[in-house]
Amino acid sequence: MFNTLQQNFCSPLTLAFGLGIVAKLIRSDLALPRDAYSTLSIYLLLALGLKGGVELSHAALSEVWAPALATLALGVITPLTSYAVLRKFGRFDAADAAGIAAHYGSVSAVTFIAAQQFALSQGMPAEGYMSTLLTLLESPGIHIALLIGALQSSRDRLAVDAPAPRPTAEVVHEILASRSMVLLVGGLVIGYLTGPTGYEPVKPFFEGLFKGVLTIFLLEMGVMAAARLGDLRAVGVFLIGFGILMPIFHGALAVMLGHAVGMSVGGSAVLGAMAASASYIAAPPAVRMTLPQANPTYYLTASLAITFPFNLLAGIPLYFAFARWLGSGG
Amino acid sequence: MFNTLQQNFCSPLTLAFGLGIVAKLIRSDLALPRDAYSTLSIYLLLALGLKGGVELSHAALSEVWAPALATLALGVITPLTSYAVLRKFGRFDAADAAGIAAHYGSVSAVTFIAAQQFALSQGMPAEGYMSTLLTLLESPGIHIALLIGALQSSRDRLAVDAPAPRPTAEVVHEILASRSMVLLVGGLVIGYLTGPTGYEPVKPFFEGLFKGVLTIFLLEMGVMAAARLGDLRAVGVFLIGFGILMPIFHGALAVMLGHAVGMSVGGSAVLGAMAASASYIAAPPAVRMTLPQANPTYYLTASLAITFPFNLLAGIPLYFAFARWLGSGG
Amino acid sequence: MFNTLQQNFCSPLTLAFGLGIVAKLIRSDLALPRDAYSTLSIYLLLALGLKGGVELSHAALSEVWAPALATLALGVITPLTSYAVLRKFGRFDAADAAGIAAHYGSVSAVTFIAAQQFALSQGMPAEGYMSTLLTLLESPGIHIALLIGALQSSRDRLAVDAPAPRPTAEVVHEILASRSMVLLVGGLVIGYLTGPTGYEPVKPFFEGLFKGVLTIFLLEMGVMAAARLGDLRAVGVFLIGFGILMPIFHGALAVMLGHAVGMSVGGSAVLGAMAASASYIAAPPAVRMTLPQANPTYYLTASLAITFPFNLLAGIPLYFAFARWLGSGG
Amino acid sequence: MHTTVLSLLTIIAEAVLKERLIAELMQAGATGYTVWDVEGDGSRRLRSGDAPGENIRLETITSFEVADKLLEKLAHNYFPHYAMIAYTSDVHVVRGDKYV
Amino acid sequence: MHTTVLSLLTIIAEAVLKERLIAELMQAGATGYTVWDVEGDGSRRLRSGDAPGENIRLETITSFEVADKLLEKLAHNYFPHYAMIAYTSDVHVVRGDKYV
Amino acid sequence: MHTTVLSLLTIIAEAVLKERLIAELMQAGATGYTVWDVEGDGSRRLRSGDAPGENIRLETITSFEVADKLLEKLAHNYFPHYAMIAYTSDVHVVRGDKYV
Ligand SMILES: Nc1ncnc2c1ncn2[C@@H]1O[C@H](COP(=O)(O)O)[C@@H](O)[C@H]1O
Ligand SMILES: Nc1ncnc2c1ncn2[C@@H]1O[C@H](COP(=O)(O)O)[C@@H](O)[C@H]1O
Ligand SMILES: Nc1ncnc2c1ncn2[C@@H]1O[C@H](COP(=O)(O)O)[C@@H](O)[C@H]1O
Ligand code: NA
Ligand code: NA
Ligand code: NA
Repeated sequence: MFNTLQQNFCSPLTLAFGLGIVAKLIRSDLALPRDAYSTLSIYLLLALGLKGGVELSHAALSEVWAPALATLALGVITPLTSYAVLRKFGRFDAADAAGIAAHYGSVSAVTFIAAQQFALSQGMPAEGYMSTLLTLLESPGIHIALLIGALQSSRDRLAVDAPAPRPTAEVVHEILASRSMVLLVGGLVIGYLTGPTGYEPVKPFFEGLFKGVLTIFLLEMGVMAAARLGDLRAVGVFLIGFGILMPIFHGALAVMLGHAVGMSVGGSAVLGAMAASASYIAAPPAVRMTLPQANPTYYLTASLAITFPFNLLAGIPLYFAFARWLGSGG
Repeated sequence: MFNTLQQNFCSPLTLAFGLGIVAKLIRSDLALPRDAYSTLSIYLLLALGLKGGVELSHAALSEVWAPALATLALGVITPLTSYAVLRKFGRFDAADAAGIAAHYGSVSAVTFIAAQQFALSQGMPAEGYMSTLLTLLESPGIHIALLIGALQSSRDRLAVDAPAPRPTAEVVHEILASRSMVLLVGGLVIGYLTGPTGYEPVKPFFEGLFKGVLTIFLLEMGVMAAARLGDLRAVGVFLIGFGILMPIFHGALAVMLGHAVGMSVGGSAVLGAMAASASYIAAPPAVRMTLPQANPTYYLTASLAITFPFNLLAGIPLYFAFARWLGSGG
Repeated sequence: MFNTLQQNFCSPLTLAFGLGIVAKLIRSDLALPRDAYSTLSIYLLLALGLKGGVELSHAALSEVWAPALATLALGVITPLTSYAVLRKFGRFDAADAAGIAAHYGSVSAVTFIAAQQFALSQGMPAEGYMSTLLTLLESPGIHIALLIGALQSSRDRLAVDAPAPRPTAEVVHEILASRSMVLLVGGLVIGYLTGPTGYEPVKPFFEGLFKGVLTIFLLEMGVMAAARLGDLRAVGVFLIGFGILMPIFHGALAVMLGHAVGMSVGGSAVLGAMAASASYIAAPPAVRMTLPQANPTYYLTASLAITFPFNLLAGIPLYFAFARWLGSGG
Repeated sequence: MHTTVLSLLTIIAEAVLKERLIAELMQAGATGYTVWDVEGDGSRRLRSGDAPGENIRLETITSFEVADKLLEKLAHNYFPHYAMIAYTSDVHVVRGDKYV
Repeated sequence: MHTTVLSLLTIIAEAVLKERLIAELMQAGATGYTVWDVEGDGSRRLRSGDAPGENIRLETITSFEVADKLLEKLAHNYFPHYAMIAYTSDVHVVRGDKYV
Repeated sequence: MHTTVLSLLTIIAEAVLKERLIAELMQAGATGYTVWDVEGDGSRRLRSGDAPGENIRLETITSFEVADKLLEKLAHNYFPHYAMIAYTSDVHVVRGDKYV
């Protein structure tokens, strides 16, 4: 375990994230231009989808349905547990609790990728259909949490001077037609249709450069996470604990579920990382638009400055170790 | 033929274009940042030029002159046929007809690239000097059409309150010094001077990534084409037919010309695609500046939302099939 | 020598720089978007640091200290010689002389990279620790020159209506925490920690694409240099001579120093190019902020439009030839 | 040159509101708008979305009545929850009849 | 602080016109300008160039006479054919003599 | 809609000054600012930094006193050395008490 952790710390990916944090802390002007950030994320998501699609073209449907159901179950459970814990133990009001729960009910694509790379580097790659699961986990949690938030807020009369509520159809559309969803699902379909032969000529671009691009991307994520570190005091000790313990709980749950439905060690570990991760791309605008009473400082700081680094540095090796332990007969 | 079409549909390039269209139709926020689009197009054009230049350094001048003359002939013929058809059968006024003709008299670099890749994938690559032909075809058609437009418009007294006409020298300069011209010609010269040895160290970048970058580029082209689909109704049935039949006519003509001057099957097919294609980068600003009376909805929609997708999906395989048929003795 | 020069002229790097110049001179609209320029420079600097760090992990500390001291000495000498020459022979006032000296006391990363690539292409690569030296040479010269400028300007009473002087700590921080410093040093540390095994998966990105990206970058540098050519008349004949002769002097000095401390031919040549080069990224904002009385036209034109092209085209082969001559026993 | 005095309404707000605010303008009777990305800071220090710190600046030239109606609506529906400022000034517009 | 009242002329137009409009300003006697990219929509819904929907916003601070002359010219030469709006407002400028 | 008349101070300056000018605004008592990148040209033709020709446009809505104090300071400390213009205009602000 210790060895694995050390290996994880010394990968260029983790170190680039650390460099981004350091850069921000010493108030460097280092920052990826906003448009470059968008472009790299388009690349990463499309590459992810393509690769998944090509591998899916080998997979039997019969392999996929049980993990898919497990993933959907996680999409329902994780926002509920998050909401309950935040309300009950954290004493957050309904809007804030729902806003945070929406983030922990969804998923971070970069955490997913990092987990996949980690499993690969341990010689136990995850299944080819994992990107399909990623798309399944992205949106349900957000909708469930927003629904709770809307219901509770109106009951609590918090929403007295709130703008007219947005039609649900609009929120659903926004997430399903969001950039990341379109790229992931679109990439899956393209990869599936072209198969390995069609994929060959674009492989040097989409696969050969993947880790390098991810290194640059994580550098910027480090800068962004560090920009929120100053808010750690504002969010308080409870949310810091939540941002570490909730992922461990969700991660462990998901690893067990993955194991139960017959996934490999690598697959269960990656599923664990997915469930443990908190969204910082899809969830924030959806929550801001629909639940403006929720304080963005809470959900952004928890998701980006606590849970993301925790998973990257320690969570992923942890879920992997647990999956391996389970896989070796517990 | 059917087999070829299907293969074309299932290439990542075509599918990425389709994904872009779908993304726009479901009102996704997916879009390549404007600066990324410019940067990728700089890459593609320079890579195109470089590759062409390196290959040109093997070619004998005696091989090139006949195809070059054929290309220049196409640069004169295609705007004239376009203009005549639009005036006579489409009943467009002089400015609109000239504006559209300028687009069909010029060339789309992405269509050219896609045709080149297609010929390659069919095992019948085009000649090394094709990018030279591309630069020859880019500008004459625009100038001819703009000239007709200016003459006719002033005769028709359409231009009563037009701004003072722009000096021709300015228009010529604009196109010859345009980004795409400089990159293509500059790349040709650089590639020619460095030759294969100098090209070697930059080859992984300019050649290894080419198809992948093109995939991302076509994704964005899909988004842009789809953004114009709403204007299809506005442009009317005639222009839709024009946007499909005119390319077939120009493409067939060019394939025959290519065959006649001794080009290979691949080369004639690519020449066909070039003549069939309509510009959407060089022509629009030139027309907008010089013939502001021409309605941009007509020329942009025809070129980007009709002819470009038609060529990408069906035109290129068609010109190729025709070239192969001619090549095999007709 | 002549052969080497010709080889240098015909590399894609030099030719791309030339193309950028031509593009600007014919008033083309070719320009890399500003954000793409930043992104590529992030890539180049990080790649530089990483590579250096990986190689440093093989190097013995005992090898590095003497070259490091030599580099620091150059960081002190070059701004002083520059200042003295500009004051004494150029009759520049204190602020202008200090402003220019700050640029020649620092270093141009692109010149460094081009020199490294050149040494490699000559089969005599520089030492692995060169990027460490680059970071050592970046800032001292700027600080020394700015200090002289501040002291002299206030003595000359030039600064009567100057804004309150900026605290030195602020200027130091700005340079040490600057983007290029963070990326270089950060890259070095990351490369050192990951070592060759960790570097392997990101190598296709950071090493395979390096020369290609540099080609595009030099294209833009050509555009930027050419944009300053119009100011050549304004800066006068003295500064033009200074921009060529001062680098030759500094380059020769550094090659001798490098040779004296036991560096290889390639290493001494690259050290020569570093000392000879003038900064156009770190120095300009530092000088503008701290010595606003210094005319930017002088330092930007000298550094970007004279010294940079000179080094790229002729200086680097020159320093290399000198280093080889010294290395072969003088 | 004959010009008409109209109201130039400027809104600076969180980028996440872009589409919604444009829709509000058009609904209220504005005939056009101009918008671009800006950075800024104010009393809320609130940011959201994947590009933190990003705001938009949205302008419309419109009649004094429409501008006033819009200010009213913004103050009531958006100011309590979102980082946003809004102000108007008078401008002299060529062919002003196009905008009312 | 002593300031001078001058005219701030704002033009929002298709990006393709950038160089031409800057040349018009300078020719008419403006001493400087500031320009940036914006998005927008209005009565024409016209767009052109390789970056659809792109406009520029061009501003110059100048004397009332120059501003008026420019409005006149724009209204006559450009308004009939291009997507464009133009308006002026009064601003208080430090060291206003620099701009006339 | 009830509005307050306040001063809108606009500064266009070399990009290198961004952080420093924002600090000056806040120090002088402004409660917020909005800033974006622009291009431009004027009497100095001075440019610096790695992105030549780049300027910023910085705006703050503030009381007339603060605006005047700032103009004074800019004219004295920055105008002699940097490419820069500054001007004010009056705007009608919703919830104007937030800004003073
Ligand atoms: N006094 C001000 N002057 C100019 N812009 C401001 C001012 N106050 C706020 N802003 C802008 O409005 C946005 C939201 O402000 P607030 O709601 O006060 O946080 C800020 O991010 C700034 O871009
Ligand atoms: N009422 C308006 N308010 C603000 N900007 C406008 C308005 N009308 C038009 N514009 C801008 O001016 C451009 C051209 O307008 P138009 O000529 O009406 O199509 C639009 O794309 C907008 O950026
Ligand atoms: N008359 C003007 N109108 C609009 N902007 C101007 C004007 N003069 C100068 N500027 C802007 O202010 C910057 C600095 O001006 P200057 O100090 O005159 O060189 C220029 O780069 C322009 O962006
Ligand atoms: Na989750
Ligand atoms: Na054509
Ligand atoms: Na130097």
